[in-house]
Amino acid sequence: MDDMYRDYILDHYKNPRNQGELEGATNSYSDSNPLCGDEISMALRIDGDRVADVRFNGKGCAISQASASILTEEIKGKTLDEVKAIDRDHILENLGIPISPARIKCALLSLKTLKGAAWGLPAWPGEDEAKARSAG
Amino acid sequence: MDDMYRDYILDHYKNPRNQGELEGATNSYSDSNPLCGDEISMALRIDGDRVADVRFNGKGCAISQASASILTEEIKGKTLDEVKAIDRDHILENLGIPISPARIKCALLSLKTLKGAAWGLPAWPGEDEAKARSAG
Amino acid sequence: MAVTVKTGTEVRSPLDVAKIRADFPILSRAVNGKPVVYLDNAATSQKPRQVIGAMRAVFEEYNANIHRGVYEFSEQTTAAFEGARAKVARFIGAHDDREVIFVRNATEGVNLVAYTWGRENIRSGDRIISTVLEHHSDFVPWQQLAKDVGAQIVMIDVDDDGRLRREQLSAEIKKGAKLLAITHTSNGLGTVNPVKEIVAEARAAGATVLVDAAQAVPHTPVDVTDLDCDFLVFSGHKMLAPPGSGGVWGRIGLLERMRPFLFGGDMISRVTVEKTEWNELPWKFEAGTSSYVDAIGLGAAVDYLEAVGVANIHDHELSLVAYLLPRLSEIPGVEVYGPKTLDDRVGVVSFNIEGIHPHDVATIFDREGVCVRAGHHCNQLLMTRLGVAATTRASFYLYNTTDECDALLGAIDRAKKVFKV
Amino acid sequence: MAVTVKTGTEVRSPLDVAKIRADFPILSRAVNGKPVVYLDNAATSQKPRQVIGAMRAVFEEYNANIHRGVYEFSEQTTAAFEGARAKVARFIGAHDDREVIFVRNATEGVNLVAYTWGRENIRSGDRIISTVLEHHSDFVPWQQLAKDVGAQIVMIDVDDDGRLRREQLSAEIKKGAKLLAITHTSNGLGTVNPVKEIVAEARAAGATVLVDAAQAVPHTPVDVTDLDCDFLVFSGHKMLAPPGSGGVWGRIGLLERMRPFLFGGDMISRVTVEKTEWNELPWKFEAGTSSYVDAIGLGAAVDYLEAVGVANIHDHELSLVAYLLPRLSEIPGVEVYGPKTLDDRVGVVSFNIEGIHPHDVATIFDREGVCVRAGHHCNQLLMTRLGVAATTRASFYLYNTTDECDALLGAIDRAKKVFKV
Ligand SMILES: Cc1ncc(COP(=O)(O)O)c(C=O)c1O
Ligand SMILES: Cc1ncc(COP(=O)(O)O)c(C=O)c1O
Repeated sequence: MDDMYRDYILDHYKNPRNQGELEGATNSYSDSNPLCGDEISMALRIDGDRVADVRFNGKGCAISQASASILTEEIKGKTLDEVKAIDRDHILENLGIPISPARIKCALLSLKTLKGAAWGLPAWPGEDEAKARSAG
Repeated sequence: MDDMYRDYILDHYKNPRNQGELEGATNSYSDSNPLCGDEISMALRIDGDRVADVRFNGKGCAISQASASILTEEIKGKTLDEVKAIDRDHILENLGIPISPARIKCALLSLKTLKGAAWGLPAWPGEDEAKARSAG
Repeated sequence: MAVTVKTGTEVRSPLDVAKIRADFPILSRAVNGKPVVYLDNAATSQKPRQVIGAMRAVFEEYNANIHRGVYEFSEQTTAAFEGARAKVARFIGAHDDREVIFVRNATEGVNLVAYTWGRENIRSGDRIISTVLEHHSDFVPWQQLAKDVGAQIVMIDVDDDGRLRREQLSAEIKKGAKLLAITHTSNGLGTVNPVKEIVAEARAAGATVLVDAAQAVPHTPVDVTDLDCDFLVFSGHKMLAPPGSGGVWGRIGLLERMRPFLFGGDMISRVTVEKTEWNELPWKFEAGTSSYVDAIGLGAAVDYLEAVGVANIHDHELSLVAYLLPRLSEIPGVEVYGPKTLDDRVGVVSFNIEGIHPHDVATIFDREGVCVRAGHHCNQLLMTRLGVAATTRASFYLYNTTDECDALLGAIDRAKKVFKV
Repeated sequence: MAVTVKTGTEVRSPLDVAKIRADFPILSRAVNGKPVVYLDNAATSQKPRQVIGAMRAVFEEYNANIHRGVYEFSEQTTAAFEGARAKVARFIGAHDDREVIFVRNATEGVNLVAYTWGRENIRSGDRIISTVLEHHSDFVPWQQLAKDVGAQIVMIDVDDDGRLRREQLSAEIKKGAKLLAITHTSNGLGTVNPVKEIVAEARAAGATVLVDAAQAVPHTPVDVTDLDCDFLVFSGHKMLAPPGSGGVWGRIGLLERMRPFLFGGDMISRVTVEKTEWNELPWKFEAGTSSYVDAIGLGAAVDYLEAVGVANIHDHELSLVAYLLPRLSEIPGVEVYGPKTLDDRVGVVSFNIEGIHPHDVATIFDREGVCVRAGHHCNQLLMTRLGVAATTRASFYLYNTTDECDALLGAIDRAKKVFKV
């Protein structure tokens, strides 16, 4: 646990980077994890093929919020192709802490939101494409 | 088992007493045990308050048929009140063999049929009154 | 926070907990090097060796399919299965064993009633009264039924302590309703509703009443005859029995008139191509091979609970609440949800720690061996009402101790240290 | 009777049966002073210690409710439960674990499809093709659905050996049907239908096909991808797993479009008073607390079956049929129903002894320790077709032996002596 809540994780949680609204956003997306109540919305300003700027807002557990904060730092200035190449494993590695199975969804919510924003799609290729939620 | 298939049981099974149709029957009833496929129909000629005569027809296992045969022997000449007083325990005692739980229904089908005939009811007081079969 | 239970409030437990704990093999296990402190009993309970042994005895000694076999093993298994039904019937105060239908869990129980009685009786424009305390399992089936037939769902609110708004409920009952589907005891907050008086009120006004007793039957004496409701559901796995066991109790008159739910083997009496005649109660509602080993486990669980005494278990749980609640509420930054007194509640304590999300709380607790639930507890309507996304919930059972409360308090301390709050 | 298998036909079993038997504690029990000879496997199977042990390990070592817990026990139980799903999926050749929905038994599986896909797709005037080989569990749900929506049930007959009338089936398929609900293997006679070619034919004609594989998955290799059907159901308790476990497999595209069946906890993603969003597959169809210990038992059973090899089990059963069938048919007064050859059949042997009702047969057998079934086997349509009220049925599994066949033959002898026939 002490492994999981390392100082930099808690720092990102308490002092999230790139938090807030983004003026002139070109792409944005929100997603949530109903089970935990974690929520993240992310806005990108894409300039040519690059992520010129990024902001996020969210609430939820330390893992979900730190993951989002770290991710925004990473993608700023990257090309869209580079952003689209980011996968689960990359996120988990980047977090640098052991994530138990029950918390994987928390760690990956930021990626899910980013991909929604980057692709402009509600779901993105190769991830959860079979998600078949229907309202009843 | 040797206890269960005693000679007199097998004799009643193979040579059922009072088998056949009854001329001038006043009351009759058929019942069955769908699980086993046992079937018994019974006809009474009631004269005043007495069972003047009785016949049964049936097919099924030795226990159900011997039970019916023994029962018809017993009730001939009895008053209706005496007949209506016959209960489970009496039947099981009269059979004189140990009946395992799975075979109780076989042993009692004759009683159920008799009561149907004697009361002129599809079910009779104090037995299976909650039987709530509905066809679908 | 107005917790009226003060530190030092002593409520003595009537249980010999050490003796009880010895019956639960899992309680001597360690988690992350710490003795396990299992405080997630509202989700599911642990099982005593008596229940584990009863199930194993079926498999090793006399297993056969039930009802159909004309041989000793089958008769023995059938007797154990129907014996379990008789135990359950007695345990919940049913007059007649035929009123107890074995189902997988409380959820299936509610759905059984919704698909049969519900679809046969609830029509367009009818009112169904529900409450924000309901578990999703006693809400979504009615919501979907209402949607399908054009009925209306009327929601009853709670006050800030999580107690049902009685006046609102009475007013809505007066307006008339076809059905009141209400939880006996809230799994999110531990609130116990005054079900008996509510049932009387609703039935006098012509409503049929289903009681969700999933959190009641394991923790408080429940008597369907005394409650006088129409249907009652519960889950075995929350009362020392295996998952896969559970029951619907219904008034025999209602059950008789209802069409069956699932169709197939064992629930029929005669099948022709044209039509099928149903078996007698309760088998009319038990299609296919029942989870008979789970049901036999439930019978053994009932034996265990009766030997200990459910009223004693209730008192024991309250003694733990009396111990924990004041200590918990003294911790800066801790907010407790639900009843702040010992009245009309069971051993469920929901709380949050400011600045730490419940999932992080639960993760840190886990490293201390403390198992609690973090989330919405299948109570999203209640969470919305309380204005929180999730809570941390500790829930007690007969084997929990004040030492375990201390472990919980210690884990809170640890979490606050880690998060520097 | 034209039994074409002659005495002396030797079919070698590929199994080390003595080793297998040592895994089944119940097989060393005695009944009425005689070693138990368990020949009622089509009703339910016995369980090896590996399955009993896997279930016990959950209870004693790591039990917690699944999916929701953020602590180690819950993660461990969830992993075991979802691991069991993956095993089952692989075992039946499913591409995707999400296509496997855990249900109590095959019966619930058929009902799930009938209540969801069925009620959404079958309309007045539609044709549903069924067969006289169907178990009540794959007939009554469709009969009731047909009755409710005004659809038509078309029955396919069998020949005198209990083999489906293929020409009749083809002709009816050609006329068009919304659904074909067909058993893979008959529990009453042991007949194996040519399901793969039938599915191809029916689907080419636009029908959706449900396969009842309750007697197939335990006894013969079944591969849903190869069969190419739309739905397939089976029961765990017939394949070494506990009652309470079972599965529906469905094409993911169909499952995604279907409305859920049971509503409640765990199958939702978001609940508001107005509407509910469903969870992803397969959980959308698993409401409330699953029978997760039973499912974990099913996973252990699959491990066991895979280690032995289902094709080997099939060959073993045929070796027993090859031993029993000619000997049985040589006994005066014995009539055997169903296939008289070793082709396309499993180890189910149905028969009657002239002059002795099957129930009396089974009672006498019981005193000899021989457990067989007597009755209609939930096959009343088939019994009507065969012109009998009941049969005596012996059904084999991997642990049965030729010695046990001899015990059966001896018991027949005994019965004939008792009844002097
Ligand atoms: C062919 C067939 N289908 C369905 C079933 C029903 O199985 P269950 O009772 O486990 O639901 C059986 C069980 O006898 C069967 O043999
Ligand atoms: C009040 C209440 N109702 C219903 C349920 C559903 O129980 P199950 O998941 O066993 O069906 C629960 C379980 O959490 C509950 O607490």
